Formats: sequence, C-alpha cells, structure tokens
Amino acid sequence: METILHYAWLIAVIPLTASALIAMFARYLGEKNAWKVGSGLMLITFLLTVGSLIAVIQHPHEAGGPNFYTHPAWHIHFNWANFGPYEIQMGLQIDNLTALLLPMISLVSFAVQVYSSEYLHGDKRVPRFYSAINLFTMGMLMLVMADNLFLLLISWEIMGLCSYLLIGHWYEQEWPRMGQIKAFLTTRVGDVGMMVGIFIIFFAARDLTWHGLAEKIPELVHDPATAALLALGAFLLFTGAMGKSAQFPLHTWLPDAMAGPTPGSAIIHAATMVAAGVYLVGRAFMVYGNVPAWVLAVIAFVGAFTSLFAATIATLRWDIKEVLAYSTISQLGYMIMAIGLGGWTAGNFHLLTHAFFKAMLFLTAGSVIHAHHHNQLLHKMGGLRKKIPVTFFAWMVGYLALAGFPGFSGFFSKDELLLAAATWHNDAVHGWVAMLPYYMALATAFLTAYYMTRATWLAFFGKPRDQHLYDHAHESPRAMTIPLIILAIPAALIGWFGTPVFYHYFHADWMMFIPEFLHLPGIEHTAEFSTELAVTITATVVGLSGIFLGWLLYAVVKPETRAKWIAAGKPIYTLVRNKYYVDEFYDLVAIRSTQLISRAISWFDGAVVDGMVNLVGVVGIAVANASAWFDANVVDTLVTMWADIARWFASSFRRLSTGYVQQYMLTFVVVIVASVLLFQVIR
Amino acid sequence: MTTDLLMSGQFWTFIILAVVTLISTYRMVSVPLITHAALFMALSFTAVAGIFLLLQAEFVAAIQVLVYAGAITTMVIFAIMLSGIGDIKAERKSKVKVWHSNPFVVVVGAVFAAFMLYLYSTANLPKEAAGQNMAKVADIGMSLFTTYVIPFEVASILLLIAMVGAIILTAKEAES
Amino acid sequence: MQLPIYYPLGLAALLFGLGLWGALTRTNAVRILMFVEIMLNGVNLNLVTFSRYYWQSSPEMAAKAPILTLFIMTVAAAEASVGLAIILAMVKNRGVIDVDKVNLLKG
Amino acid sequence: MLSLIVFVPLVFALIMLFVPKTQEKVLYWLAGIGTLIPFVLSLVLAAQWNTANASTEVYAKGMQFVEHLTWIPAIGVNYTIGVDGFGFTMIMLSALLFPLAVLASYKYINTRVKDYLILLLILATGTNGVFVSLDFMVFYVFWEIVLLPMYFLIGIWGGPRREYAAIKFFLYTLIGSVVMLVGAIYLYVTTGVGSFNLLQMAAETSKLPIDGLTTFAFFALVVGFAVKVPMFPFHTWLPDAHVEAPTPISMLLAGILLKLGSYAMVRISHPLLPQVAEKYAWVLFVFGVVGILYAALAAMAQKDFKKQVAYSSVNHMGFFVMALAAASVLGPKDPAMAQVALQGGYFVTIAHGLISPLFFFAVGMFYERTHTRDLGKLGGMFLTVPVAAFMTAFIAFANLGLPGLAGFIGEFVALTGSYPAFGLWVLVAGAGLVITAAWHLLTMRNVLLGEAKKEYAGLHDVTWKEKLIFAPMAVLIVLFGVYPKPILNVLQGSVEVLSKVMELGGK
Amino acid sequence: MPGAINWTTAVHPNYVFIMPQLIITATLLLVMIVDFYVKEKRNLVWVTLAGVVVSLFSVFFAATDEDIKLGMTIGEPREFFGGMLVADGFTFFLQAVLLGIAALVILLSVDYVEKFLRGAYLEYYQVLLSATLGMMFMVSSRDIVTIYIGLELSSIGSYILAGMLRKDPKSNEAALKYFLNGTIASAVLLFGVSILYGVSGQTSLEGIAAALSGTGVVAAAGDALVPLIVTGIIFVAGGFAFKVAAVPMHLWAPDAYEGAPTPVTGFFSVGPKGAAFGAVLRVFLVGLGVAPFTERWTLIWAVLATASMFVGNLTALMQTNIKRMMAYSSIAQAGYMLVGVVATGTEPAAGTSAVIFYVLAYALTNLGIFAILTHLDQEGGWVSISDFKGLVNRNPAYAWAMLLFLVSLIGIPPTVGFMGKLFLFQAAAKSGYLWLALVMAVNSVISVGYYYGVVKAMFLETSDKPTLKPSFGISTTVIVSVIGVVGVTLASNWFVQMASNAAAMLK
Repeated sequence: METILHYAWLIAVIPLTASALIAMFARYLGEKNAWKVGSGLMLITFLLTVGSLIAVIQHPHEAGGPNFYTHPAWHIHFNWANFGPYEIQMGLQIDNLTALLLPMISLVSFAVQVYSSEYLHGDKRVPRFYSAINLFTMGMLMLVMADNLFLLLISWEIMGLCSYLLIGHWYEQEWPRMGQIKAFLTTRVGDVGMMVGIFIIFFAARDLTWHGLAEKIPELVHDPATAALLALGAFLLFTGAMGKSAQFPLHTWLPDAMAGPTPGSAIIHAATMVAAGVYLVGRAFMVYGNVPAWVLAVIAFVGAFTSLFAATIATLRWDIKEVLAYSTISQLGYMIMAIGLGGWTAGNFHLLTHAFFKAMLFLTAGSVIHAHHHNQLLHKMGGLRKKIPVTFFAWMVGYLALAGFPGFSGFFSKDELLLAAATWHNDAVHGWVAMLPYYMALATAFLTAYYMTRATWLAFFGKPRDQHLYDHAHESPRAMTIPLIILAIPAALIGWFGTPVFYHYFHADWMMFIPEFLHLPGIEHTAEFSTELAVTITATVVGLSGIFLGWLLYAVVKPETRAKWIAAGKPIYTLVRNKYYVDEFYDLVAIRSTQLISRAISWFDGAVVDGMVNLVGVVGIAVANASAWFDANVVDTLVTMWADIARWFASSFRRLSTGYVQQYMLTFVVVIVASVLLFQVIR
Repeated sequence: MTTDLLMSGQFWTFIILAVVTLISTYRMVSVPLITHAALFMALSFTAVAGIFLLLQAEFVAAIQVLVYAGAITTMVIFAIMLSGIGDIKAERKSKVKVWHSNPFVVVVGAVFAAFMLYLYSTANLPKEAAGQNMAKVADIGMSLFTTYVIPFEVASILLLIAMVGAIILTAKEAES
Repeated sequence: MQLPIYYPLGLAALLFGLGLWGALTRTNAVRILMFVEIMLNGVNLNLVTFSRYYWQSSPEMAAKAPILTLFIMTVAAAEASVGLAIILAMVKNRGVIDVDKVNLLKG
Repeated sequence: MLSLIVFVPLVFALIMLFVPKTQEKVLYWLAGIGTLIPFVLSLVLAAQWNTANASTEVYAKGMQFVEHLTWIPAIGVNYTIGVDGFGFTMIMLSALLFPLAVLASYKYINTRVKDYLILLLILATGTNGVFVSLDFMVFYVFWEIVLLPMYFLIGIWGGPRREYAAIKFFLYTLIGSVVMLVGAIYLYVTTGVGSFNLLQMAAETSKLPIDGLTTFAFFALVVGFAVKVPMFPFHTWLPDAHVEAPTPISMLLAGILLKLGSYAMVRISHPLLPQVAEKYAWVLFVFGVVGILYAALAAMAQKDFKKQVAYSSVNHMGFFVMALAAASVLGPKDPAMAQVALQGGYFVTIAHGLISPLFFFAVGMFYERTHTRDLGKLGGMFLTVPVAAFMTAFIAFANLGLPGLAGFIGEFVALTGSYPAFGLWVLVAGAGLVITAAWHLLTMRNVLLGEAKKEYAGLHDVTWKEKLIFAPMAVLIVLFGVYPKPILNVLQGSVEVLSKVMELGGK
Repeated sequence: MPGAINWTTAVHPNYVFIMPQLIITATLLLVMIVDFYVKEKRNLVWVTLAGVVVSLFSVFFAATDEDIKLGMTIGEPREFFGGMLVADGFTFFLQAVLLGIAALVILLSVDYVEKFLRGAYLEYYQVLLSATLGMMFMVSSRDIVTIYIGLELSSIGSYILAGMLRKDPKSNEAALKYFLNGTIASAVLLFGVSILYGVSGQTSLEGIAAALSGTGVVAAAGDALVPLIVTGIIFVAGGFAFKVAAVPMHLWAPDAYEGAPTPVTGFFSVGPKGAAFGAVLRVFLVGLGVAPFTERWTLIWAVLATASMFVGNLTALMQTNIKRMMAYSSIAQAGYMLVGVVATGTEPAAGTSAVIFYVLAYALTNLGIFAILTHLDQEGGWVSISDFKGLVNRNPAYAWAMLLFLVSLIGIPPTVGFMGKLFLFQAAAKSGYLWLALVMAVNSVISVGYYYGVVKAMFLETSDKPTLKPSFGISTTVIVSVIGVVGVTLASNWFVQMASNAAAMLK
C-alpha cells in the first residue's frame, strides 16, 4: 500500500477534473449523465483515500510515538512563489489526521452525488450542481491535505465560493439569493480576521508551512512579546474558524444556507466545510498549544456557549432542516470547545463521527422532504415511519447517534469530549469557571437528545397531522436510499474505534484505534479511569433523560397543554423562538448602518470631497468654470464658491479695461507713482 | 539760499523763464480753445529753450526752438486746421468716473512733482562737479557722426517711416 | 553755476507733472499729444541740467545729454506726425476727437 | 527594442493619417497591427528577460534593454529608456490591453473612427513611453502625451456628460502634473546633479535633509501621481470619467492609465525621497486605507453599475498606496518585509490591470445589449444571457479577491507586508474587503440572478469578439492567481533595489 | 575742439555685424523702388520675404564671422560703432528670432493685405520691416540711446500697423490707444533714463553699471542717492513693462490687439514683446545688475509677473472675442517670461536663457495660432470663439494644428511651450523663487479654462459653415509653426545651447 501514496496528489486532482469536465461538457452530459461522471470519479477518489489511510496506518511512525505532526507520512512540495525574500512552499501532505478525514470526505461526497441524481430530478441546473460539488470536494480534500496556511486559505475560500454557488442554486427565488450573500459575507468577516492572523503569524515566524511553524513556534514563544503577538494572531485565526464553523456570533448564516438543495447542505453545511474551522484550529494547534492560554480558553468558551445557545434555538424550530442546521451549529460548538479544552483527539473524533451521522441526517431529511412533496415543516408531518421505512431506519441511526444513545458513534465521541471538559485544565481559567464548559456541554447533550427526540416523534411517530400529504407520501427511489444505508454504517459503528471505557474491559486494540492514531503527545492529559467511567455514566443518563423528556412532551402531553405551558413562559419562548434576535440585531447594526454609511459617503464624495479637492487645488476655479459651462446642475457649493470668487476677480480685472484711454494712462501713472512711493517706504 | 544767489542775474533769469514756462503750460490746460493751447505750447517751449541757454546748452536750445516751437507747433496747428476741430470752442474736461476726475489727477501730477522735489532734496545731490567742458556744437556733431552714427541713421529711418505712416493713415483712397 | 541744481530739476519735474495732469484731464486727443510733448520737454530739461552740473569733465560726456535730447526731439517729432495722422484718420472716420467718446473696445 | 514598442503605435498613427476616413476596415486593421506589434515585441522581450543582463551604467543601473541617446545635454536630459520589473510588467500589460481595446472598439465605435484610432495609438505611445522612461523629462513628456488623447477619447466618444467628465479628468491630472513638475525641478536644481536621470537624481536626492522644501517636493510628486492612481481624496474625477468613457476607453483607463500613477510612485517619488516617504508614510497609509474603506462604501451606494466598478478601482489602488506606505516605513526597520509589501502592492496593480478592464468590459457588454447601467433595471441575466453572466460573475469574484484568482494574491501579499508596519490598523482595510465583497455580491444578485426580465428577453449572448477579449485576460487572471511566481520573480529584483533605497534613505 | 574724439577707437566698425540691419534697411528701400515697376503688387511679398531671409542668413553669417567669433569664444562681447552695437550670442539669437517672426508675419498676412488693406503691400511691408528693424536695434545695443531709438522705431511702426484698417473705427481706436499710452510710457521711460544719466553721466549700460556701483556722483552722494536711483529704475521698468504688456501696464494691450488687423495682432503679441524682453534683460542685467538695486528690480518684476499671470489668465476666462482672449493670454505669457527675468536677479545665465528660449517658443506657437485666426478672420470678420465651432470638420489640419499650439501655450509636452516653461521653472527654482514657479504652474492650469473653450468649439461642436480652403501664406506659416513647435522640442538641445551661450555672454 505504500505505493498508493505516490499517487495521493490524485486525490485533489480527480475531483477537480470531474468538476471541470462536468462544467465543460455540461450541455452534452445533461441531467442524465452528470452524476455518473461525478460519482464515478468520486468513487475512485474514495478508494484512493482508503488506500492512503491504510498506507498511513501501515506507515512506520517516527520513534517515540506517533510524531505525525511534524513528520507526515507523505509530503510533496515545491517552491510556489517568493514573497520578497521569503520562499513560499506549496505542497500537499498526508498525516494521520488527514488520512482519517480523507475517506470521510470522499465517501460523503460520493453518497451525496449518488443521492442527488434522483433528488435533483427535473432540476434545470444539475450539471452546475455537480460541478460545484466536485469543486467543493476538491477544496475540502485540498484543505485537509494542505501543508501550509496559505493553501489552506485558498481551499477555504474555494469552498466558500462553492457554498455560495450551492446555496444560490435556485437563484430565481429571494431566499437563496439572500442566503448565499449572507453566507459569503459572514464567513468573509471571519476570513478577514483569519487573514490578519496569518499576517501576524507570518510576521512572527516568517513561515506558513505546518512543519515550519511546528518547529519555530515553540522557540518563538520564549519571548513574551512575540508570544503575546502570536496569541493575538492565533485568536484572529480563530475568527476565521468562527465564521466558517458558524460559531457565535457569526453563526447566523448557517440556517439560511439551508436555502440550497438538501444534498449540498448535507456535505457542505453539515459534514465537511463547516468542520473546516474545527480542522483549522486542530491543525494549527502548534500555535494554539504554545501561545498564552487565554486563547484556548476563549475558544473553549465560544464553543461551549455556541453549542448551548444553538441547542436552545433548535428546540423550538419547526422546519426539519432548520432543526438540523442549529444542531450542526451546536455540534460544531462542541468540537471547537473540545479543541479549546485541549481535547484535540476528542474534537477531531467528534468531527469524524458527526460528519457521517449529520450528513446522513440531512440526506434523510431530504428524503423525507422529497417523500412529503417538499414539505419541510414538522407540524405537518407525523407517522411517516410506515410510509418510508428505509428512510426511517436511517434517520433513527442518525438520531440515536446524535442524541448520544449508547452504542452509536456519537455517544463515544461525545463521551470523549465530555471527558476533556471534565478534566479541563487551563492556566488562564480557575475555579468554578473551569468547570463551566463541562456543565454547558452536559446541558447541550441533554437538549440535543430532547430536540432530536421531538423532531423524530413529530416526523415519524404519532398520527399524521396533514392527511393529504401523508397519503401521497412515498418511499424515495433506490438511488436515494442506498446512500443512506452507505452512510448509516459508519454513522452507527465508527464510534467503536475509540472507546476507552470499553477498552478498559475488552482490551481490543481496534477499540483504541482512533485515540491512538490521533494521539498528540504532550498536549492531552490522561484521565483517571474512574473519571472516565463517571463521565460516561453521567453522559448516558443525561442523554437518556433528554430522550425521555422529548418523548414525554410530544408523545404523552397533549398539544393544548403544551400551548398552555408555552403561554406561561411566553417571554422566554419568544426570545428563543426568534433566535435571540441576533439576525435583527445584525440587520440593524451591521447591514443597515453600513448601507447608511455607504449612502452618506457616496453623497459626501460627490458633494464634499469633490469640493474639497477643488478647494485645495486653487485651480478648481477652472473646474468650476468648466462645470458652469457644461453642467449647471452640479450642486457643488464649495466649487461654485471658488468659481464665484474667481469670476469676481476676473470681472473686476476685466472692469479695469473700461475702454477709456485716459484711464489706462492714469492707471499706468498711478501704479508707477505708487510703487515709487512704496519703495521709499520699504527701501 | 545765499544772498549771493538772490543777487545773481542767473537766478532771476531762471525764475522768470520758469514762471513763463509754468504759466503757459498751465494755460495750455485751462484755455478752452485748442489753437490757443497750441500757441501757449509754443511759448512754453520757447521759455524752456531760454532755460537751456541759461544752462549753456546752446545747441539744445536751438533745436528746441526749431523742432518744438517751430515744427511741432506748426504741425499741430496744421492738424487742427485740417481736421476742422479748431472750431470746437469749449472742450469739456474728462468726466469719466470719479477716480478719473480732475482733482485726482491733479493730486497725481502734484504728488509726482512734489515727490520728485523731495527726492532731489533728500538725495544729497552734490553741488557741482569739476570740469567746465561745455559741449560745443562741434563736439556734438563729432559725436553724432562717430559714436552715435547708428542711432542717427536709425532716426532717419524713423522719420521716413513716420512720413510713410502719416501718408498711409491719412491719404485719400487712391482708387475707387 | 550759482543756481542750485534743485531749481532746474524742480522745474523739469513740475513740467512733467503738469504734462501728466493735462494729458490725463483733457479729452481732446490733440491736446493730449501736446501735453506729452511737454512731458518730454521736462525730460530734456532734466538731461541738460544733469549734464550741465555734473558731466562736464570731458567733451564726450558733455555731448551725451544734448545728443540724447536731440534724439528725443526727433522721435517726438516723428511721434507727433504719426499721432496726428492717427487722430486725423479717426476724426475723418468717426468725427470725434474726444478720447472719452472712443471706447468701442473694452472689457 | 523598447523604443519600437513605444513608437510603433505612433508610426502607425502617422500612417493612418493618410488613410481616407471612409476606409474603416483598413483603419482597424492598421490599428490592430500597430498595437499587436508591440505585443509581439514585448513577448520577445519576455523571452530575453534576464536579471543577469542588467545594465551597469550609472544612468540605468539594474535596468534591462537599456537605450541611451543624448537629447538635451545642456540641462542633462537624455533619452534613456529601460525597464526593470516594475516597468516590464506594465509594458506587458499595456501591450496586451491595447490590441484588446482596439478589438473591443470594433463595431462599437462608429463615429469618427479614424480620429478615434489615431488617438488610441498615440495614447499607446504615451503610456508605453511612461513605463520605460528613466529620465524625468522623458517621463514627463510621455506622461503628458497621455493626457490629450484621453481627453478627446472621453470627450468625443463618451456618454451624455462626456465634456464635463473629460475636462475634469484633464484638469485634475494637469494640476497634478504641473505641481509634480515643479517639485521635480526643485529637486533637480537643489541637488545640482545636473541630470534629470532618475537614478542619478535619486542618488543625490535621497541624501537631502528633510526640510520644508524637500517635503514640498515629495508631496508635489506624490500628489501628481496620486491623482492618476487615484488615491483618496484625489479620486473624484475617476467615477465621472469612467461613467462617461466608452467601454474600450474605460478598459484602458482602468487597466493602464491608473498604473501610470502607481508606477511613477515606485519609480520616482519614493526612490527619490525615501527619507521623506518614511517620515510621512502615515499620511499615505491613512489615505490608502481610508480610500479602501471609503471607496468600498461609496461603491455600495451607487446605482450605476459602471460607477461601482470605478469606485472599486479606487478601492484596489488603495491597497497599493497602503503597501507602499508600509514599505517606506519598513525600509529601515525590516527590509525583508518591506520587499513583501512592495511586491504585494505592485502585484495588486498588475492584477487590477487585468481584472478591472475586464469588469468594465463586462459592464459594457450589458450596456451594449440593454442600454442601461442602472442596477435597478438590470436583472436575471443568468437566465437571459448565461455566458455573459458567467463571465461577469467570474470577473466579479476576481475583483472581490477570491483566492485562486490574481486579485487575491496581490491583496494578500500587500496586507502581509503592511501588517508589520501598521499593526491592526490593517483591519480597516480588511473591513474594506468585506464591504467590497458585499457590494459585489449584491450587484451580482441584482444583475445576474433572479427571474429573467421580460424586457430583456431575446438578447443575444456573447459574440466571438467578446469571447476573444475575455479569454486571454481570464486565462491570465487564473494563471497568476494560481501561480504568481512569474510576476513575483520579475518584480523581485526591482523590489530589492527599492527596499535598499528605502533602507538607506530612512537612516 | 576737433580731435577730442579719436575716430578710430570710437567707431571701430564691422559691417558684417551690421549686415542684417543693413539688409533690412535696403529691403525697405528696395520695396519702394520695386513698387514702381511691378504691376502685381502681391509680388512685393517675395521681395520682402527674400530680404528677411537673406537678413536671417546674414545673422548666421555674422555669428560665424572670425572677428566676432573671436570675441564670442573668449566670452567678451565685442562692441562696434562706438559701442552702440554689440556682437554677442544674445544679439544674434534674438535677431534671428525677430527675423523669423517678421518672415512668418509677412507670410501669413499675404491674403489679408489683399483683402482688407486695399492691397497696400508696399506700405504694410515697409512699416513691418521698419518695426522689425527697430526691434533688431533694440536687442543689439548696449547703449540706451540706440535701445530707445530702436524701441521708438518699433513703436511707431506698431502704431501705424495698428491703424492700418483706416476705415475701421476699431482699428483707429486701437491705434489711438496704443499711441497715447505708448507716448506716455516712453515719456516715463525717458524720465527714468534721465535720472540714470544724471547719476552716471553715461548712456552706455556698462557705464551706468560702473557708476551705480559707486563712482562719481554716486560716490559723492552715498546712500542718500539710492532712493532717487530706485525711482529711476522704477520708471525704466514701468516703460518696459508697458512694452511687454505686464499687469498693471497692460490695459492698452487688449484694446490694441482687438482693434488691430489680425496679422498685426499676431505680430504685436510676439515681436515687440520679444524685443522688449531682450531690451529688459540687457538693460537690467548689464546696466542695473548692481548689488543694492538688483533685489529691488527683482521684486518689481516678481510682483508684475505674478499680477500678469493671474490677471491675464483670469480675465481671459471671461472673453468671447478670441483676439481679446489671446491678448490676455499674451499678458499671461509675458508674466511667465517675467518669471525668467526675476530669476536673472540671482541666476543671470539660467534666467536669460529661459526667457529668450521662451520668446522663441512663444513666437513659434502664437504665430501659428494667429495664422489660423487670420484665415478665419478673412472668412468671417469678427473672430469670436464660436467661429471655431466645428473647425475639425471644416479643416482638420487647422484644427489639429490649433490644438497643438494651444497645448504648447498651456505648456504640455511634447511641445516647445513645455520646454520653455521647463526652463523657466528651472530658472525660478534655481534662483530661489520656487513660489513663482508654483504660481506659474497654477496659472498654466487656469489657462486651460479658456483655451479649452476653443478646443471644445473645434472638436466637440459642429458647424454648418463651408470648409476652409487653405491658402499658401497661411498654410506655410502653420506648417512652419507646427514643425517649429515639435521640431524645436526634439532638437531643443541645439536651441538650448544657443540660448545658454547667448545668456552666458550677456554681461
């Protein structure tokens, strides 16, 4: 398998080729064949990635443990450009983390493409969709393979572009058009911070490659000033992650991103792109791990807060995709938090599991919507489990994984994550504050279980609330269900590769595969087994009680009673229901004020700057004249003032020339006599 | 001013001539008839010629009488007669604009003269330089035809062109 | 000379000033011309005075003032003839000799 | 060779004088050939480009393809031309854009074709001349040659308010250039170097003490150039000029004319007076950064598509100004980063020279079809003219600085270099980036997306001519976005030299 | 007392040197004789032109004469004819320029004389020649007597020329105003001369200079005499300021220019003005360039220069009659040239060469403009700016030539006007009058305001008037001017060399 790594660069090239092919031959391929090219090539990519993973697993690690961070299993690079005297290396690398993520990305992409062949049946712009998806996959693959921050940024933005394109897939409608702009701009805000972060890191280290940074940063932080600077850079870098991974306060774009086709959302806004932020923080851990601790603390709290915040919102969503969207924000918050807590492995592990089950959940939701005649609203569903059994099965796998039901993948990764929270230790945070993330994470776990149960019950159980829709509901075609199954398998099982608690009892090596494979020496602290066990039990209890509460409220309690309770907690309900008014706040503060300023500046530019410049250049006189000649309508007060002054002078000069010759002579003589007198005075 | 000076004929001659000059010049301004003005001009020129004589510049005095008192005055009178403007009796003074009016000009003229006088008096001019080589006509002639031969010739062209100009500007149309 | 230099110089300045006054106040073009001649006379007087008082050290220098005066007179005569011709042309053409009435050109 | 590049268009212009004006095809052919010859020649030069061949003469140290003829030795003016990285990239850009502009004019300009093409060719001579001049006077002559053709090209073939726009352009640049001339002459006189050769002058002027007059001279030069760049707040002529100019002229205006200013800054004002540049770098920085943000906001509020694009020029050139200011600050402190800043700033201008003309071209495509540039009236173009809309979207993304396209590299490197000089103030420029992105997206939403409009049904999609113009530029935009090394390498040597000058000047 | 003057030392003639003047004089007389014998009076043009051209050649011939060259190479100007004439580069340069002006004016007025001056070729050319002769004497002497006589000869010629349109009241009026103002001015000038003579006893300039630097009366009176001398200098300056039409002694100029026949206006704007500048330079540098006085007259000229530039340019903005506008323009141009005169205070060589080069530049440019004006005048009479409407359609060659001339007047390269301004800038900067250079720069821009009106009318407006058929005399003048405007720029080294040689000898 070693040799397969020689062709690892194909992993990025093949999807790009697919994208280009589909774009170029769009008209020729049409709706019928575009998916074949895309998914076919993606399958090859998937096989390659799997091969690479195996190769990496077999790769003899450096002595003293998995030192993959500085010595990737595979690395190619070349001198891409010179920034001044600095050579910028451009290259691809595969190390353990990358190797683990690559198959996930390509598999999800493959599944999504197969799924879309049916889902987008009859759509006008299928080739465009496939081209974008393949381009996107390329971006994501390149992002995880990038050996430097610069290439990462480029991939990052390519994905942003694809996200923009896919959200706006149905650009005739208003929602997608606004959603795509919102997504692009919100992430752009983060990106600017991230770019400045990169500048700072480059300024401090004069290097952007991962291995270079890993070597230089630990030495650089010896100087407190540089360390503080790097901390700032690291924080700004994190703002990029906040934008991409939809962390509070840059989270608002993700729900609106659901305006695009569901399969696209599945891969971009659930599985991969949004996780890029998490990946970035993880990948740049050589920075975060070395700079002053407050940065990681901030990251942890941002993550924790986001996860809880989004989870509360998700409890009151009625659109099935929106529930999933807020759930995604919440789960991303989890991962961010985990890495901020130092739970590097846990965060990346959750990234992996979440990618599978959330992608699958989205596809399932798409299937539900497809089956339900494009109805996305939960309160019109109900009892669908009989009509669409395969979909229901897949949903249940995803639901249980997300809710943290023991045995499913999400349970194990969440467990790891909670453990990291429970044993958090940070120099910048002390006392009860240090325990906050843990309790917030538990609350999130509880809410997650609750809202997922709510959604599941409303959609699949109980009585149909809209009989007409229910009657016409039908199971999706095989092209849609098979991908669900494909994804259901890892979604259910992958968690077993990282089960320290079970390992304690069973001692099967594969149970510790992921923690071992992704182990970062010197960063994570090992916990006592008793703590691990306690956390596992707590998590299980919390998850189950969440499920129970959901079941209680929606299966047992009558809707009227629920309404009464809601009325009782009206203010809170309204607040949460309106997503804490963050959108409205932005609309007021960011968007409207920007528009206002921009209009003001536009006016200012025409009226004042134009005038000021003319004022500064005395010669604006002539401009004024010019404008008087051609354009009496230019309201340019300052300029006209100058023009008036000039004209006044000019006409008074002109008035000197009266035509009376004696007056000319007199002027002549007077001037001479006057100057003679003057020269007596000034000598 | 010494009594010596007051006793000298030179002084009184000068004063008389100066008074004649100034009065006749003033009359040039004030007489209504332009022909009279022309005659006063001739008188003024002649008086100045006297001063030239007093200053021992006989040649200049002679030319002054010939050219100014003679030629130019005659020409002016001829012109007046030719154009028939001599009939115009009362000629108004310039009434263009206030600042252009008589008093202002008087001030200008007066200021000029007064100021020049002031300048001369403060300039600490020496009394008289040494040497008494009065320019004789022969010297002048010598200079004129040696050193100043070029200006002299140019002056002749000047006169020629003045003649041509006078003709072209006033001659009747030859044809049509 | 016993006569202080200020006397003839003063007379020259007064002549010049009177000439100015006349030239600027009288509107008859011919009369203006005459006053210009008066001014030139003032200049001549100046020259001769200076020459008489200061520059008698050599015949060459002594001759300079009379010669310059001679040229001035010549030029004055030529100017007068051209000027009178111009005035006559104008009188013929427009029937005015008053310079105040001559202001077609202005502004 | 360089002389040929400069003067071949002029020769063709003279030839065209004798072609009857009814022979429009012949005229177009002649103009096409007259602009293509410099293009081919510039490719030949590109093949010969080699830093090792640089001249070692004192009047052209480090320059390549130097030509040196005496012109007015009495006052030390010589016809010295040559290029380094700064000039060479610009020559290439100009050589590329002029044939495309001629092509874009074909069938677009229908009145007084002969005059138009002749003026265009004279313009080419002027701009090319500016980019190769190593003597201030030669530079100034070419600089001013540019002025009049441009005035007429806007004033005769422009939009409804063309006269106003043309004279505004003319006066602004003229004011700038006369002031600049005074500044340069002061330097020439005060150093007593006796030569207008820029390199020889720089050797002396960079040692001048920073007093009132040197400061005056510096700002006289900078303002003269800033008007062309155009740097905030001297930019107000630009939107007017662009809005009124015909499309090919807008392309040239954005692609080349603005570069005259940026080129002149790196060639003249900053090498000549690095010490003053360092002291007053904050002024340039403030203007640059404010310009970035300000122009972005101003663009956002425009209702005229073309005006928006014009403001985006101000925005992008702001990056150049900012980077230049950064470089002059960093020169004495951190020359390596100064090089980064310079390289980035100059790359911005090159990228802008590729992107902006194409953007104007895209706007022109819509205008030609719909006869409106009103953002409120356009819409649904993706459904009406998909290819044209795709082109526009491509350009818009390039313009807003999407990675992988040329615009991004410049901005990224420029900001990388600027950060060490000005710290987090570069975030203001970053805000400009966001707002730039915002209005691009909003404009795309208005113009390209949405339901197809009835009144625009049946518009024909892009023609071959348009594809022919779009393709080479787009290819270059992608190429330099993915692999900027060729340009960066060409710039490298010049950047090193300039940073060294700044290093010495600042000390 | 015969024998007091040594004939041989006093006169020391060289007829090679006076040959140009002699030839002109001879032509002046020859024309009269030829007039008797030719039927077609138009042929007198050839005689006159031949005379001027031969005279022009004889200038070059004189400049290369062994005897004179000997003097020129050792840097000491040689005096002939009793010191009344001086053989130096300055003389030759200006004489050549003045003869060139005469030749061009002769050419451009061929048809005009036929049409408006009743075919009075003899008188017209005779007077023109005599005025030229006077100007030639003005610039070739170091003695106030000759300068004065030359000045008067040119003035009287000018009065006559201005009044040549006998039947035209405006022409009468122009002549009258010019005459009356001119006589007053010469009286004032002479009053100043008389004071200078009084304190020095000399009419030769070096004699005056020697006296002013402290001998004779000046030594006797000491500092108390300074105010009197300054007053004399002011009178002299006033007289010359009238001749060059510097503000505030400019008021006659617009009226005289407007009323005079158009070719004559062209002649006025360059000929007497150029000669007067020659005389100004000579008188002030050679005669009055003595320590305590230099700064005084520098100040006077600086004030006059500033006033001339501003008043000339601003008032020109308000004009609708193009001849009047050109009058104000020429006032402004005089202001520019005065900047050079100011510069001579501390930098005699630079200032002088700048001024005389500018005289050449201005003459070439303005005569071209007046050739076209004359043509338009012949077609329509009253020349207002609106007569220029659509000139590009009526006669494209004229329109483009006119554009070139206007550009030259503004001072935009590549025209001779720019070179002229450049030298003026340089001189001003060298002598520490940077602010004057700036005023000049600002004024160049203001001047665009009114020149632009003409350009706009020519190119941006249309007219239904018939096409203009070029005529021989005018076309030749325009061609010569165009060649001059561009050619002198390109070959400026030769001219600059000449000018600076000339300036170096002026002492």
